[in-house]
Amino acid sequence: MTEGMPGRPMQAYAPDGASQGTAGTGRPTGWDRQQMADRLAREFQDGWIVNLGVGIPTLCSNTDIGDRAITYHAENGVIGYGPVLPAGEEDLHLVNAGGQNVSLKPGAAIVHHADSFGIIRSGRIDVTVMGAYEVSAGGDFANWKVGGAKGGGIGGAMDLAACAQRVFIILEHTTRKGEPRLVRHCALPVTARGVVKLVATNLGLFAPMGEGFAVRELAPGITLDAARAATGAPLFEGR
Amino acid sequence: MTEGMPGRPMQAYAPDGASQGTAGTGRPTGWDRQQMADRLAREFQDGWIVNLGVGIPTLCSNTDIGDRAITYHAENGVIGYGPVLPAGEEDLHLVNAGGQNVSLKPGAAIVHHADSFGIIRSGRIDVTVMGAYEVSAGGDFANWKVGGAKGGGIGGAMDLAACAQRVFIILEHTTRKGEPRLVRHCALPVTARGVVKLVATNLGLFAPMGEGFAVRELAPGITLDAARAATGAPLFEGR
Amino acid sequence: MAASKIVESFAAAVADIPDGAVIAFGGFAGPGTPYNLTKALLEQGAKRLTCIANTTGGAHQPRLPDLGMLVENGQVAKVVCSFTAATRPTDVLPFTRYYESGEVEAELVPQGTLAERLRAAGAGIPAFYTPTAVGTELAEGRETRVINGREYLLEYALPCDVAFIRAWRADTAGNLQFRLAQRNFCPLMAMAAKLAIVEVEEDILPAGAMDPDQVHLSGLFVHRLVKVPPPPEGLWTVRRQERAR
Amino acid sequence: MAASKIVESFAAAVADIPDGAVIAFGGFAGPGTPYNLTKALLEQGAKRLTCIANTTGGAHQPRLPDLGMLVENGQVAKVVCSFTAATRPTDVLPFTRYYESGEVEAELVPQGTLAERLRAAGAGIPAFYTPTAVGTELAEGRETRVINGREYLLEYALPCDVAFIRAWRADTAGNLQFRLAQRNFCPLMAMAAKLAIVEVEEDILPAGAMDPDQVHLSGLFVHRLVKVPPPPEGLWTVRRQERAR
Repeated sequence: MTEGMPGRPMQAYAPDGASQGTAGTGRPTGWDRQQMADRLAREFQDGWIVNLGVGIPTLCSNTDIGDRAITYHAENGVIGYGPVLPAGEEDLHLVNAGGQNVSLKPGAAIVHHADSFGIIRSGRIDVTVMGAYEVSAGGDFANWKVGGAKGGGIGGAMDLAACAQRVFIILEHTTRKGEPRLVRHCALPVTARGVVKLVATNLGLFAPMGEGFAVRELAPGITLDAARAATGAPLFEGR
Repeated sequence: MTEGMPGRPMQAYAPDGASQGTAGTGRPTGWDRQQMADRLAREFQDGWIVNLGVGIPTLCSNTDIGDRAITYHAENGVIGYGPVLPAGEEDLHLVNAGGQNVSLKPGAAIVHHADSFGIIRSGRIDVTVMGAYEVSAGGDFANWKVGGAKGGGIGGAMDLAACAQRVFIILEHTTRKGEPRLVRHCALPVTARGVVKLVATNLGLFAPMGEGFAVRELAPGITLDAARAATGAPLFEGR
Repeated sequence: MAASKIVESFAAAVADIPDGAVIAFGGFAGPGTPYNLTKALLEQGAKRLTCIANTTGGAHQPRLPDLGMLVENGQVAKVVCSFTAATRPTDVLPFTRYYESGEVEAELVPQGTLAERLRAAGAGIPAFYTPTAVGTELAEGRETRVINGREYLLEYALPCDVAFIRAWRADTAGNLQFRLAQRNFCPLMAMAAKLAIVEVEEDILPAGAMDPDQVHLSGLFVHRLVKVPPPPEGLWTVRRQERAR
Repeated sequence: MAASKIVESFAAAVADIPDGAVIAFGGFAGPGTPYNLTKALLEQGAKRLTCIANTTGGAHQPRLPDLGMLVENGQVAKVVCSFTAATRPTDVLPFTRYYESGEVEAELVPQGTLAERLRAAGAGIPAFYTPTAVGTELAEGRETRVINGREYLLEYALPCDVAFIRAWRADTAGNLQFRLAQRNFCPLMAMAAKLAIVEVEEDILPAGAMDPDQVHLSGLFVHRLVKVPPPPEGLWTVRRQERAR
């Protein structure tokens, strides 16, 4: 796992490019950041409009998903962007939602912020992929405010969460202290309720089912018992 | 005067290009259509954004007002248009609110209908010039529905009337039957209330004052008594 | 690969429009008007339509396919527009008779409110307040609200099933450019629609040929493109030489 | 002749901004950010400002003039933004401390709602309904309305006195073009403002040099233009070679 910062319960938002794996502990830790992103990206269907949030979700655009035509939408009005460009080749006028200098694919178009969120609110985003602090079995999630804080960082998360056709979440399965992030009810203030369809963690792929989470897939070396021990809500086998 | 169509009380909307004058009756009829437009156009101030409605108001853009910089705005999103172009020189993609093929001045820009009416509703139009059936002493006016009709023609009139900084009206002083159009209270359904600042008719220039109209100017050959006889509300001398 | 947005004929582009559909028609006094799609819909014959447009057409000669013809053809149940009658007595709208007689329903909406209701639908805004029409017959019995001392009227979004619009240029991704006054209601109607069908004046460009900064409507809102063929098959073909600025 | 919109210096462009002004700052993660105007306002010293922006800045090094510096300089009474804290723990916003301690007030607004409230102000819409934030802490105690079976939150327009924005190109009439992600909030903030001040990257063109179809913001919304000078005087000057697509 990535080294979390003390007192900051958000490894899911650690800087891009860090890699995970077995973390040198001998104990399998499952998927790394790119593998989590890859697993969700494989769910993207041909023709989808996909919005990627800051952090691990931006890694989804690195995933090779064959000849499926995916249009990546960034909240700042960039429609149809492609991979991040290396230093020296970037266009400083062109950033994605995370401020990374991306490229454009043929057929790209630019709109202003009101039109960009018009696209979001009118339900045209097939899926938004976001990081989070917590996801509940009922499909609620929290990603804008940490416990005890006066303010927070919402960005486009509430608009996307309320209006996209589907919300996919990527997060580490537990906090650095080992506390579960997949829970029965969110303890933190929620970003939206009942909207999460799929959750990728380092331990596997899960779907909120109301009373608990369905296990869609476990990462290599992760047992159901290990996943259950790390989860704050029931886990159901099968789909 | 132009030949009104029987049963149609709207000479103010007669086709463009017709001219008036003394009408061959020997009795002075005052300003013709272009003169009415000219008189109002002389009120336009340097830097104003001016919206011109269908009919006589479009003639305002023919008026020479020296070096004052006026931006003509058409409701269909054309900002900065100029004179109507003669047949053979027109651009079929470019029309003003009346469907006339106009030209563009340097600095012109195009917006869509929602942005065009955003400009209107946000109060950025310094003056809108419209035709009407009736204007009241209280500044109400009626121009969208004739008596007894089930429907009407609103177009952009209600948005403009409610939101422009000033409404100027151009109309014939009386109906073809000689009934006054400047009245104490509108008999027809109003387009907006209390918004008219100036009225140009063939008899002169008038300002609604609440209890009646102030006479700002009389057309050549028109006496105050003649104007009073043709008006359905008190006329006050002077400004 | 996503399916191509290019459709070979106007007939094919409108073939699946069902009875009862809500259709918005772009255009303002000529530019942006989907004459060819309207003609195809007249031939296709869908009935009980609700038609949204600024005007119902038919005021000028020579007459091109317009909403009024759909009314005359018995295809229309209701019209939402800013004119059910002409403002100029010299213009007589064919539609007016149908409305006055009660054969077709109409909802008369101020033009700016019409544009904003379409924009709201396309932007996921279900309702908004506007100063327009307050104090008029159109506001009678309707909900108003005083905000910062001024009275405003509550208006609802106007979503539609289908938009017929006309554009100058398109690319295969569906990105559109409108030329001059052609823009008018067109992008708003496409944004408000579940299915946006576009008649395109110029040859359709490959994706990547259009500057992303100069796209007026993202292809994300556009589903079907039909190139307007040369006359006489294509209607209101605007010759290149008429476009010189 | 109308007065020229070109102003010779950033200091002159911001000289008359009074204490207590409501100022919107364009930009999203770099592009469109009015660094030079912000620097001039730091030097000008107006106080008790209400500042509207997506973020308060200061998360990245090297740091350029930002809203957080105005806060640190004691010029800001209130901020309206979508981040009072960073989402990434590795990013620490200088502003957060001032807000947490109560020295500066903040109104936290979801980004799409922020954009729409600015757009509404510019479009003469005093209030609207949105699905965003329903069921969250932000909606507690606020007015909601069920429309077609879904609950929506009432939001009000967000007008401002001044907008600071950055554009790629301008003409003397004030027409603007933004390049790529530079557009973001910039046109909306100008439309919401009584006074829109623009820092322009390229040499200002004569009126008539810009295609009317390719104007992103009409000069009707723009009051003052200042050309960004070459470095070191000009901040965040984007070299031409970096712009090649």
